Amino acid sequence: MGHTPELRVLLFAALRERAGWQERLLAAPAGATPAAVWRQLGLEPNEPDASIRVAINQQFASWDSPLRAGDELAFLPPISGG
Amino acid sequence: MGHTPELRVLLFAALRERAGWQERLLAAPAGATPAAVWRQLGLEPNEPDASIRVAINQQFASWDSPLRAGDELAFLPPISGG
Amino acid sequence: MAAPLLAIQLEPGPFQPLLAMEQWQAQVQERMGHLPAAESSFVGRVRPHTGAGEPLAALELEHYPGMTEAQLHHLAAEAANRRAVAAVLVRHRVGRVRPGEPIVLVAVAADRRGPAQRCCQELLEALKHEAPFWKREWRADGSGLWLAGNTPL
Amino acid sequence: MAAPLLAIQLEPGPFQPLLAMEQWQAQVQERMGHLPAAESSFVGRVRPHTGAGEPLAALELEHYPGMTEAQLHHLAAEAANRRAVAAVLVRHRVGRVRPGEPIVLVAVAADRRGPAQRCCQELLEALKHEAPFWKREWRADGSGLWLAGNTPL
Repeated sequence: MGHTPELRVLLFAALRERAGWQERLLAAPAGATPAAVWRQLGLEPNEPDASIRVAINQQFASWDSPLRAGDELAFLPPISGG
Repeated sequence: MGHTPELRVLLFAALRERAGWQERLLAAPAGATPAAVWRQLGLEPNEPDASIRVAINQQFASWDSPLRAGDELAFLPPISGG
Repeated sequence: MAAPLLAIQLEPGPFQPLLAMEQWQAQVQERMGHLPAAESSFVGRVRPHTGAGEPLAALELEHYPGMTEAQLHHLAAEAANRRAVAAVLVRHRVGRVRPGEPIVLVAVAADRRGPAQRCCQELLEALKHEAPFWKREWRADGSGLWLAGNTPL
Repeated sequence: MAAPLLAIQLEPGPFQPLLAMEQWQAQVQERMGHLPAAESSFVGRVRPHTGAGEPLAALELEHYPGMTEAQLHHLAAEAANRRAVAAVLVRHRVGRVRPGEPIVLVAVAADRRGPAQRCCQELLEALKHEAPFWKREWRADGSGLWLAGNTPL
């Protein structure tokens, strides 16, 4: 058993507005992944669609990357830059 | 039999320097074409290679276009613009 | 070959692309002692209407402070190295942008026109899809709509 | 759609591409009431060395007065209509051009980035091969060499 990761979770744009918050500090169970945190936070849709991306410590990451204490986890709605 | 065309012939860049002249007024035989004028003027090489282009009245034309009195005929060495 | 000069900047307010290019050219000139033979650039501006064809009051550009800048650097370095170019300029607006105002500027200097043009295009596409920016269209009635993608090529 | 605005000019002496673009943007703004969403541009400058790698003193650009201007207009109109763009700018040097100085500027404004970029590239290639210009490389020893083609892409 690992120790409980303390995470900073960020939402942006449409995701932020749908959820009604921008940033949360969170204790996640050992072995937590972005997918698990998404469900833990009750974010919608329940199964996030492929257009939503994940960043860990400001780098793109996958939904099943292992999270560590102190990580900054961000959920990113579809990008529209330029 | 057509009448004798009076032509203005122009050479540019390397062609001009090789021939030693830039512009000539010329009476060409009836039915003259740029190819015939090239030979008539003794321009070199005797059979102009494909990289040399012809313009009649400042429009690209073919080597066998019929020439008319008053035409401006130009022989253009390989283009290098831009 | 020296590492390419990367000049990347977010713009919180209106900016002038030609002025930005002038400053960048001065930087390139100072760094290299001359300006490379080929320079390709692109400016994107806000359209006067929404994707649905209604009049647009403004476009809001949200970003992820820290990650957006880092990702722009990463994308610019990647595009520059893939094409062996000498210098890259990127300016990108954030915040509220009005119709007609520039959103994005990409410029690339290289020794040949092919790499300059291709790098400029590739970097533009990359930042449209891989740099964390989000656009919201604001209409005159005060309603806003987050966009879920980019204008097609 | 209105006919595209074509701004074509030969430059007998050194010119500033950014200033030319500024003037052209003002023309486009006046004609259309706004600037299109996409603007793609290219500047070509004289390299400091000859094709053979020797130091270059200057590049001489000869043209065919009358035909060159007409052909630039023709090529610009053709490229603009093929891609449905709003405005095209071409400036091209003639005469003696020194290393580092701009030779050619092409800029294209359109409603979408794809047509703007493609038109800019196609027009640049077209004028390199279809507009009557001839380049002569002058070396420091006073010898000159007419070029028989273009730098590869």
